[in-house]
Amino acid sequence: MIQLETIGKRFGDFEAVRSVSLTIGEGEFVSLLGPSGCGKTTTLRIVAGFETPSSGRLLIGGRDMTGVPVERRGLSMVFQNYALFPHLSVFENVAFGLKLKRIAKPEIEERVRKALDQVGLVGFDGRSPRQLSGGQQQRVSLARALVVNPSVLLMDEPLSNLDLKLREQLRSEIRSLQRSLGITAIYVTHDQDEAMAMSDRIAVMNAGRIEQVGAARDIYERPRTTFVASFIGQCNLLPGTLEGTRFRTPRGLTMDVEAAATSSFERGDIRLAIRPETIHFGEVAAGNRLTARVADVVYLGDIAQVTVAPLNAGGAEAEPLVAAWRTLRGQATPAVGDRISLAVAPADCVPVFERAPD
Amino acid sequence: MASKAPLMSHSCWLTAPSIAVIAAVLVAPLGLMLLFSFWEFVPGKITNYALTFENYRRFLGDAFYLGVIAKTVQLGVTVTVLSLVLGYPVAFFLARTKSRLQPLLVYLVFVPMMISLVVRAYGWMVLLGYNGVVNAVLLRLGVIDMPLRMLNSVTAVVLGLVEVLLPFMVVPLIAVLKDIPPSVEEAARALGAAPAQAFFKVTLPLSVPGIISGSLIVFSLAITAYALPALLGGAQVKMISAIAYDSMLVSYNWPFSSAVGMVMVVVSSALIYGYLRFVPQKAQGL
Amino acid sequence: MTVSRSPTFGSQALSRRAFTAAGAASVAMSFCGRGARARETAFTIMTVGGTWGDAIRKIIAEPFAKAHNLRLTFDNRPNAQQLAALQASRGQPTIDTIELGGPRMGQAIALGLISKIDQALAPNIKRVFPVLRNDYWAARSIAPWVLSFDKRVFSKEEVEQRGWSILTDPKVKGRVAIPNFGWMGEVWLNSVNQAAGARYDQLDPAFALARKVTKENGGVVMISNDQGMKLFSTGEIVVAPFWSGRTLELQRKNLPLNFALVRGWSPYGFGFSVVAGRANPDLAQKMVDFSLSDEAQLAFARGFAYVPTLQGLEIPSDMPDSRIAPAAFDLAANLDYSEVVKYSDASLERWNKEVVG
Amino acid sequence: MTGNKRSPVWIAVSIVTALTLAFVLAPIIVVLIEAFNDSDDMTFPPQGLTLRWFRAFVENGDFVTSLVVSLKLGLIAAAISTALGTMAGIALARSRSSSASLETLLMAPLYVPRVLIGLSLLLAFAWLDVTGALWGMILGHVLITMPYATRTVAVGMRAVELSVQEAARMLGATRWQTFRLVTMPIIRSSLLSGFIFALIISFSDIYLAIFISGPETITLPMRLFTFMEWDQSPLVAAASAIQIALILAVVVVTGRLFGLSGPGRVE
Repeated sequence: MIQLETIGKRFGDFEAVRSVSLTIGEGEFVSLLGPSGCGKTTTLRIVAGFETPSSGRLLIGGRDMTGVPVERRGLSMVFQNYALFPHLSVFENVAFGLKLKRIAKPEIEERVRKALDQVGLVGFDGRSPRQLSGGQQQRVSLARALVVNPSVLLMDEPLSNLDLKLREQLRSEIRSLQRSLGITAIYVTHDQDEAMAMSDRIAVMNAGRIEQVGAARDIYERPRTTFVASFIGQCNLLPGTLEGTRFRTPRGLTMDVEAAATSSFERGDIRLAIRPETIHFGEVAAGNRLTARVADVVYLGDIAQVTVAPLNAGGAEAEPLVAAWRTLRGQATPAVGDRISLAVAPADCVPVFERAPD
Repeated sequence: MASKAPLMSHSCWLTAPSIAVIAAVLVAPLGLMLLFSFWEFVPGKITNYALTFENYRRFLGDAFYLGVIAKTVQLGVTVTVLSLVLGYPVAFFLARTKSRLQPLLVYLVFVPMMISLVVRAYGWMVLLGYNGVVNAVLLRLGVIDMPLRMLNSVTAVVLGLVEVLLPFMVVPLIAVLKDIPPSVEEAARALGAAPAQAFFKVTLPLSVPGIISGSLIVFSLAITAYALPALLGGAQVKMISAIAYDSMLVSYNWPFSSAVGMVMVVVSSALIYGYLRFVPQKAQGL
Repeated sequence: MTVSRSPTFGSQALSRRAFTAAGAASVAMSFCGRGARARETAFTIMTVGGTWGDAIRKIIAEPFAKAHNLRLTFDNRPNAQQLAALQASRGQPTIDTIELGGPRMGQAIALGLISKIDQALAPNIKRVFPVLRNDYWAARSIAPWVLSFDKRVFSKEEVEQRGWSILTDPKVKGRVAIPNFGWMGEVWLNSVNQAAGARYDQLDPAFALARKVTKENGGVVMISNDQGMKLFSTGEIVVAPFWSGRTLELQRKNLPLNFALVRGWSPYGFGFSVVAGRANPDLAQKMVDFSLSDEAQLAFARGFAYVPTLQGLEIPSDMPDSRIAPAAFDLAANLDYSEVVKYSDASLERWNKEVVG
Repeated sequence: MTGNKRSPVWIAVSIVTALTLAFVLAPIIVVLIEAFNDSDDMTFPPQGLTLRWFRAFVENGDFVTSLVVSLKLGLIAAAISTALGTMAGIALARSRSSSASLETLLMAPLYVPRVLIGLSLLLAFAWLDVTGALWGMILGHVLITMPYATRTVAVGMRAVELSVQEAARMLGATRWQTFRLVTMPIIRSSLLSGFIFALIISFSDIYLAIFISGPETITLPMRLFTFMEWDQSPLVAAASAIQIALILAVVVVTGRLFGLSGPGRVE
């Protein structure tokens, strides 16, 4: 178990990490997701021991890690650029950690073979890292990290130097290895798909803070902040105020919000997150019904992105919304200037904070 | 990323021994030289530690010494220009040739740099001597009927310095020229420029950082050289460094010698500052 | 010139390791082997290099070292750097004895770098002609600094009669030389000056001559013995102040050269001095004494055709070059180098400005 | 101008290059020829060939002693500067952006005129009353050779990914183990290049020798410099030829063995 307790990190005037608290359970796969510069890598490096936190405390397996050097934390790490030892063969790379532990030669051989087998690189042991493709190099790196039976596996954007197809393949391989070994993993990425596909839980980070932690579905469907809502997937974010369960935008658009979702919000300025795909086209019996003018249509293949200008009670155009029109062969998409009817279920209208509360 | 910063503070102590050596063997002696330059000269005693500006006044307030400075600068300029004129085609060739011999040729430019100045000066003496190689060849060819007196002249010093300093010009030039893709020139050609035009309008301007870099370093080395001018120039080529040397070792006027030395420090620091300032780090050769 | 790294440790490992080990071993070994000859006393002599340094070693240093069971070290360096090196190490000098002469001897005394000669340990000093010695130093031999010339250009009589001024003769324009200040120039200037009857602080006559030679008569400024030898042997110059001994050496190579002891020639003396502050000064005193002894003087004089300095020393008849007629000494300039060095700094500047500048 | 190999401009450039190379190498080649000249007066072309000047060199105790001094001094100074330069080079490579002034300071011995280093050291030793000789020379040579070692190592280190070192740490290596097992092997050829350059720079120095050498530290260039003041027999040529041969041997052998990297950034 890893516990980050209100960890902060300053570099001079720059606050890279602000009061991050996170608990990661045994065998859990947690991703730190966010744009570059959000503090996710620094957080990972604090766990690894390459950085000393300016404040807060880190516990691994219940033990305070303050003052424990990198090499004695019993962790392993996979790097974005693979970080293989260029002067050593594949075998020697994987055996490196075991040799340091003064493990007997036959056992090293055995464990290295097994590790190379796990990552599908049997027969590559004599090669130099330079003779391998990027994907193969990352597999070696993974084998090297796993062979030492670490308590925790740290991964810093391990797939971002690879092309899309390989990325998707390795993604599932890593995930299944992690599951089968029952190893705790922290995974840093800026790729939301990767994070959603692999993680038990995702911690979305922005400007040094964790804005939201939760399972992929949770985060997608119930974002807590405008940042989370917009960083993961597409989202309409309407400005406005909430009164009871009724949301009103400055230009007079009103929406009903599910009562349960409003509980943690005081009245005041918030935003309303509406995913494009939750906006229904056509007449619906219940929910928020809208009439709108089609302002723009962008054909994207499986969907068409339709920008509409909904009309408020007075018949004037209110804040625009983006909706996803599922395209079907032979069926016409709305045209610019059309008047159409739309509906959004109150459950799909999620009020979010402007920014993460301190 | 921001994460590089702490590692730096970790590893800064690694420079401590080097900095200690530099402080003790370079900075402190130069500091002492600065002190000496403000002390009074007493014949037979070197100094009596009385403060004076006399040494600087004597060096900088005398038309003769100003003339020496001017001559030194003139020599530096000559050497720099010649090095550039000879070094540019060499650098251009080495940067662009596709010959398999290219590494060997680069080596040939560098190898002389590793051989002692004394040995090379000796080679020049053999070449330029009254009955040396050049005179022998010219006599045999009938170009001259009396041997030419080439040693102990400014010409000999210039030739020797150009030979010794040429690599310092070639290194930054190659670095810069290698970074100019030939396609840039080809593009100019495609737009209708003649080869010469393409070179003068495109390649040459792009290689200016290398030219400045090489020229500054060659110039600063040329104006501070001592051993080579002493060996090839004899008594009649008096440069600033020879004035400093003579005052130090012949008349034991160490304060005056120090003042001359400090002027050299200031001049060469200014040049080096320009060199480091002007020139992309990549092109700073040696 | 790229950094190439071989990916494996394979076959090159051994050779690399061997190379590195050999390097380390050679450094280590160079530090050993020191103590081996520790029983011999170390003795260090500073002289110039070349054949001169070789002669000192063979004629004086080695016999002396043998007699006293010494391990010899030679600090050979150009004249100019000798005193600076001595001055630099004056707290704990690294040499025992230094060969001096001329202005440098004057400087060494002024700077307190050498000790007085102890007449009890070096009794031979009392036998040296008084003008060739002082409390700190005595000439072991004199190397006459004379006017050398090409016999095809001048006759000896003409040279003797015209003296130094012959250097300004338009007939030899461009084929004449004078010594650089830092080499024998300072001695020569003062000698010329004395011959002209002027004082040490009044060098105008000498400078006037030197200036005329270089500025009007195309004179070369020689910086070293080697350069002078070369200029004469290639025929680049036909007249110049030079060593008599070296002129004789060139004569033996069938060059048409001769020399004359003109008014103001210099009986330039070389002799060893005792470096101040050494742990074992008595050895150096004895070395000075030995260098002044009959055998050493004669052997050295024979080697270089120089002139012994002991009063009453019988010079064998087969060494005509080492005899100088007493009358010739009347023409010599006997300089007080303690006086000379008082004006070194000013003279050097003047030299730079008026003669070579 | 570049594309067409047969263009007249390119041919001219090639010719100028050839001539310039000949010019640069001329004095060295002449020395090598002169060393075999069977004549005392260094006439050219040589009247006959002989090895006697080399024999004279070997038989001349002073020259041999100086050769040993030069080698010893070079090896010690190069070893020390490589050690210091490696440390500094690593720090320099790792500090990246804000290190311009640090780098300037570390490279200062390259830029301060050598004659001034010699003069000021002479002043310092004289003023402090210390015996400069051996340690003074070693210190001086460490100073002038260090920048070469520092720079070669720094260039080599910049090619070493920080993450590679971090990976070693994660696998349980201490800082020292990381250096010994990972960093060192990767930068080995830079390290050796640094050492060789330091050795060569030290081996060919004349300025420090002129000003601060003592009786125990008359280096070969200094011995030649002194010898040339009095005589110039082909013995000087032979001694020079030996020096040239030694340096070329070091360059070629180590270049073969380790893949020497250049002193500058010519790649």
